Amino acid sequence: MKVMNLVQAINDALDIKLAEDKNVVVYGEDVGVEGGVFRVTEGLQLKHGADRVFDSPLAESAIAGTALGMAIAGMKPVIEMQFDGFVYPAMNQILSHLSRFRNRTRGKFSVPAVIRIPYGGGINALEHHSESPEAYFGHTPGLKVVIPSTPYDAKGLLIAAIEDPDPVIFMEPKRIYRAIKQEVPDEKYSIPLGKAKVLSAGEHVTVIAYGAMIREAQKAIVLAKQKGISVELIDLRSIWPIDRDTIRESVRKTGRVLIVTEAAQSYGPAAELISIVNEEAFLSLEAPPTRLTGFDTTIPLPLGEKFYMISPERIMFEIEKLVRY
Amino acid sequence: MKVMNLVQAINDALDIKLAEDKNVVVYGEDVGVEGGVFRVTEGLQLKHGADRVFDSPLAESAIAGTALGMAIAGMKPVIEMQFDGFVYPAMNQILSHLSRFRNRTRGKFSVPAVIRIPYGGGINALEHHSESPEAYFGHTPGLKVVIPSTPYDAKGLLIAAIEDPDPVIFMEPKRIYRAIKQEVPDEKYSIPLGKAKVLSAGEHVTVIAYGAMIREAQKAIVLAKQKGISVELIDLRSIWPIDRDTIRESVRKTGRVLIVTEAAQSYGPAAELISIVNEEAFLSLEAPPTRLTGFDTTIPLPLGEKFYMISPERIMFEIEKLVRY
Amino acid sequence: MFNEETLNKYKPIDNKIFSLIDDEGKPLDKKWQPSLSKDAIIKAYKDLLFERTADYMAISYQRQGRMFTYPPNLGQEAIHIASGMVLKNEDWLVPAFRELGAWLAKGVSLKEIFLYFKGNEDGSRFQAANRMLPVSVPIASQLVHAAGIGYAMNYKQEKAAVFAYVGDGGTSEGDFHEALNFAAVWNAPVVFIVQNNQFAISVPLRMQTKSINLAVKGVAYDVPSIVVDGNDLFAMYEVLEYARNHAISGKGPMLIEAKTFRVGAHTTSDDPTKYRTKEEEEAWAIKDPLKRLKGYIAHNKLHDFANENALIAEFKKKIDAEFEAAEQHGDYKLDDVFGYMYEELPSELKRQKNALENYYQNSGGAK
Amino acid sequence: MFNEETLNKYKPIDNKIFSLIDDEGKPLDKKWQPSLSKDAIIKAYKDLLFERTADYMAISYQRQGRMFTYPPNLGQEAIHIASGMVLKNEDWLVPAFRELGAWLAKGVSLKEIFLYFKGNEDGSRFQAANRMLPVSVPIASQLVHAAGIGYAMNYKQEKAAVFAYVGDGGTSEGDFHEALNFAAVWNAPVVFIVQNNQFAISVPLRMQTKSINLAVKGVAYDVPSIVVDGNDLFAMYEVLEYARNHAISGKGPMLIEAKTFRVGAHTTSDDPTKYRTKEEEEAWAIKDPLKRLKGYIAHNKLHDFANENALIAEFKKKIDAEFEAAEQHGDYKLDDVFGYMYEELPSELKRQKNALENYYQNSGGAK
Ligand SMILES: Cc1ncc(C[n+]2csc(CCOP(=O)(O)OP(=O)(O)O)c2C)c(N)n1
Ligand SMILES: Cc1ncc(C[n+]2csc(CCOP(=O)(O)OP(=O)(O)O)c2C)c(N)n1
Ligand SMILES: [Mg+2]
Ligand SMILES: [Mg+2]
Repeated sequence: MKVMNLVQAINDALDIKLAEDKNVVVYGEDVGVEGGVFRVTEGLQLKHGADRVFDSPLAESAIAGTALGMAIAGMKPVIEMQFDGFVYPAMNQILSHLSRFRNRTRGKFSVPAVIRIPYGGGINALEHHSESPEAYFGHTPGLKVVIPSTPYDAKGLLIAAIEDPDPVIFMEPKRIYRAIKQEVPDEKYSIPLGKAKVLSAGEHVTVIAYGAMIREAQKAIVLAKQKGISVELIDLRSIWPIDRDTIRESVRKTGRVLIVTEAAQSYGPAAELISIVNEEAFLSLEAPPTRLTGFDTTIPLPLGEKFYMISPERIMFEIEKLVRY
Repeated sequence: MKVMNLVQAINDALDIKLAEDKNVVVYGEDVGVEGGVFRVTEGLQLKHGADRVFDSPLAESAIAGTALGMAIAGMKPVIEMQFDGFVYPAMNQILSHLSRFRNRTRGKFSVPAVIRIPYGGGINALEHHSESPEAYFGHTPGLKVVIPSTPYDAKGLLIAAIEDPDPVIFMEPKRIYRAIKQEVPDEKYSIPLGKAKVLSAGEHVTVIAYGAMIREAQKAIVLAKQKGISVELIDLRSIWPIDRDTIRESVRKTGRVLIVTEAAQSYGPAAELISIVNEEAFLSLEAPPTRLTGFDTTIPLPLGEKFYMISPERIMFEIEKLVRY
Repeated sequence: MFNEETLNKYKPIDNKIFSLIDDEGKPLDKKWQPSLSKDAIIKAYKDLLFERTADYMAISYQRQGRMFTYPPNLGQEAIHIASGMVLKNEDWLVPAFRELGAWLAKGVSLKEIFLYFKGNEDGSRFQAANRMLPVSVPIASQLVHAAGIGYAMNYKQEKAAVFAYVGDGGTSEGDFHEALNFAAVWNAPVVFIVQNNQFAISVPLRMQTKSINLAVKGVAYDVPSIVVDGNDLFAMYEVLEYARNHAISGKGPMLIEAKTFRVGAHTTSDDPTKYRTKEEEEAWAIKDPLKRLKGYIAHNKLHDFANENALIAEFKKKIDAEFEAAEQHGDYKLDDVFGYMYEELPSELKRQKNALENYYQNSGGAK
Repeated sequence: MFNEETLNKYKPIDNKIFSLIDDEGKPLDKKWQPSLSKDAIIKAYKDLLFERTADYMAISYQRQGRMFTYPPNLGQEAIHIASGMVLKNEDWLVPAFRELGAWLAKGVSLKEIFLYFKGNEDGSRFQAANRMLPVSVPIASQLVHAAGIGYAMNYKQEKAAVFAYVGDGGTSEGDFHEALNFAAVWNAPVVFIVQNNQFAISVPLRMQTKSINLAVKGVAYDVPSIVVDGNDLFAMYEVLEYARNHAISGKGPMLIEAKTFRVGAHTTSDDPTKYRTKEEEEAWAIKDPLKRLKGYIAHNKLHDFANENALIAEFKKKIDAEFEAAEQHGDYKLDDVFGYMYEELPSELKRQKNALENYYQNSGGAK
């Protein structure tokens, strides 16, 4: 076992799949010689060859659309969108084609492609470099959407995503790319898509989060403990499909739930989770299911992030309100 | 007053604004000589000239992006996306630019453009011609999203949208383009954006819907009445911002709410409305706020629509479940 | 014969059109001899006639309300039949939506086409057609798929070409640009075929682009490009055959502008009298591909047309049988909505499907 | 002088580069005389020196952690300074993100630029710059805005041009294609300027496109296009001046490929040694635009450079003062997050803002 951060764990997963399956290719902007602007693909071109790990021209629609072409011709492309905000030119290909080719052709063609997207704010970046577009994908039938929050999960989920016969949007919380280190097994393993994980068991409140918000929630839980509040933390991991069982079980126990996501509030990810809580645990609710989310504003430039980004204190504030309700 | 259907009412609104304001232009695919594939812009080129009502090349990203250019240069473009499914190539321009130019430039430039999109299913069409993409826009900060359900509202809301200083996505329920006729005043009038409308008052259940689902809901209300159930029907009209006041008032009264939308369920419009109901009327709830929506599937081709489209009977079924809860 | 020299000498900017027979079907160059056998020519003629007959029948089924829409191929058939002659089983066909004759050659059944335009996805399964993609409705979006398939063919060292179609209107979309660029950079074996039928629904070509023709657009990517007479079966065949060889021998993509005219409506819901003139239609009628091919055959006495009515009657019977088969195709089931979204039905979709089934069980039959 | 005849004779496919002075600053054609006055040339030189100094200072502020990123302009300044000389107050500037000298000429203040790269949207307000758009981060997406502005200029019968910038990498995006096509069809007065600095971050031009140069891409739209020596201020000036006149006199768009080299890193977070060679950098160093302009001035004895150090010191003081002003700019407020999304703050945003304010009031100061 090596101690790895998220970047290394993802690189490791790619390396393993490239070595194991000749049909896997990795491409996108600057992923070759450069190894990606976050160094996620570092060393892979040298090791696996420039026909398997390569730079494409600067055009996201074609990056996504050619991945479909490769996939239906028997390959397993893993493509990178350089930043969250640059997936938008590829929306037509993702929404109209990658997600639908299997259904459209009644299963004759399938699209086992993975779209990797570093996402989220809090990294002091230009506009379009801090977006949380997961709800757009979660609302698109035919996709699976996965977001790891730890190196261990990142490796196992990415391997599962690459092996999945359907298109997977794999979103990487870039803010914690190097912030979290963990022992990660050397060998190949995979974590089933669609399963949430209870990170800490608790009695009074359920907090549901994913990606970089997990770390903030964990800090909030420490604050809560100091006040005698016991929090159950669920790492969703899979944005679609959603693990209703884990949510149901937890909220039926606690009766109170807080959803924490960075994405804009209206029609955002938290709204879906609140609906599921209503569907699964209405009679257990002792307080309104609550969301703490990004605002319905553009994510501000770095100096404005202090207002936009969700702090452990703000999470704690909402937890207390829920408990006091 | 003339009796008009939705197509005529929208045409009338465009005609009035074209006549009144030289900065208004109307363009898109086939909107000129052809008058649009739904005939919404019929006669307008002849009347207002080919520099004001015209066909563009076949490229939605440019149609949306050039509208931004015109708008910041002082014009008021009203563009048409030929069908719901063809707005996706324009997503980058809409999500990254039209919605954000005012904020990005701290108010120096604003984008008073309107994007008209015929939307929704139930019209026996090819794939990509029956989509309900409103949640994508509702989740995008910086936009307003409007959906009329009657000719009267269509005219008044479109005029308000064109006069609005910010970008408005104006979605037209094409399924009822010609199905509903109504007296519409000849003169100019406008209906404020962001205000829902209570279409019928009721006691037992609140139904929230918009667009073509209003008509189905109205049929369901007749069925409900026969069983002694009194339904309050809210036509949302504005998808963003949402009129929380009207929703709150109604649900506090009825304690039961059903949301009916055609769009895919997960991360869809109904989820946002359920969250708002939780935020605004939790303590009044006597049954779980319920959603009746499209499935998380591609909208099927015409022969499959009988399963996908929501019938009055299905609405009634959910109303009864709510009342019996 | 169209060969490397012809291509090297050809400059799209000169706006010459590659054509082999005149409007009457006579060779433009008296020394020219078709590279096709007599039998192949007669077969091409019959296939063209079949496509046209199928089109007329489809239009009339649609008028009877038995299909919800249909996009006629009338006038563009030489492009399709020539494509079908060139396409090998191992080649890929990436359609737009107006290439019926090519699809049939690839193994698609008319039953499937009819089923599709009746509104059943089963019509896109293309059971017997190897490497044939479904119709692509979002204009030009299919071209990037072709570039990706081309990469895969190179990567897997398969000698197979990708035939990708788009209309004149489609050349305005960003995906056209990105696809040609990727294919060129990747040296992908893609033959891009622009069916320039002069209109994108109601929008005439001159409002679509200012370029002198559509083939010049290939210059932007260093993709060899040519304007071909799309109503001349021989010209189309020679160029496509050349392009296929060019592609599979490692020389990368080609761009072919097939100049033609959409004789019918855009689809059965369209009325072209709104946006084009009788004169325009008549000028193109002279160039009808069926007429020209028939002219060639007649001049060279390869075939007599005495039995044509019988042939058409036979075609109609066959087409009717296919339509009948489409009508007899099993009912659309709930599983057809849910069952193909993913390889395994996810729990969330099970839930949604169960809810609907539960409703059906409790609603007393109402849909 | 660059004139219509020069343009008409020019064919991008021949891959000639329009250049006026050699690497030492000597005229390539002895008979050539600059159309610029001596004062204008000296001013251009000083402006170029100023841009370069500002760039170096910016890079060092960034290294000190006082800005979060910065994209250097080093080596590309002749394009910017020439643009600034040609741009009139009524013209529009549609930037990509690497045209500092042009922005300054348009009236943008360095304070604003610094503010932007400190992470404050106030830096995109461009208070004193008429018709100047903000930086466009999504590559090439700004080009369609330029086409729309061009339509508006025609519609309003204003004689004003639109100068729109993009990088070599940006020419691969679909929006590049759509913008050039719309501008051409609309005969919009847009001057498209491709700064071909050989790289898109780490990706060299030969992996971006197979075309012989980037100007040939204009052929696809019938847009007159030319490759210009982007490190030759005189060449850039003449072509841009011509293009502006071309545009505003109703002749429509032009496409200018300015061939140059990004001497610095992509941004301050990038390390070019990973993907390019010393030799490559040295080959381009010889073509440095400042050195060449200085050479011209020296050969013609228009100016002596005795006071250059003093001049640079003066520039540095000025730049420091601007940076200081950016540091003194007021605090970022909550209103800056919410206040500019719409003309009027919608109720939903009020609600969200109130919730945060409520938290601040009750949290005892914690953010
Ligand atoms: C992205 C997109 N936008 C708009 C449409 C609507 N539409 C269908 S066919 C068509 C015109 C296509 O013209 P062309 O590419 O010339 O093909 P043709 O129909 O002439 O064969 C349009 C605008 C679409 N299908 N996809
Ligand atoms: C749509 C989009 N994709 C990716 C990026 C990330 N990115 C920023 S700059 C850049 C390279 C741009 O290269 P070029 O157009 O040549 O301009 P240069 O940086 O060389 O001036 C990339 C890929 C982006 N900003 N926008
Ligand atoms: Mg066409
Ligand atoms: Mg570059």
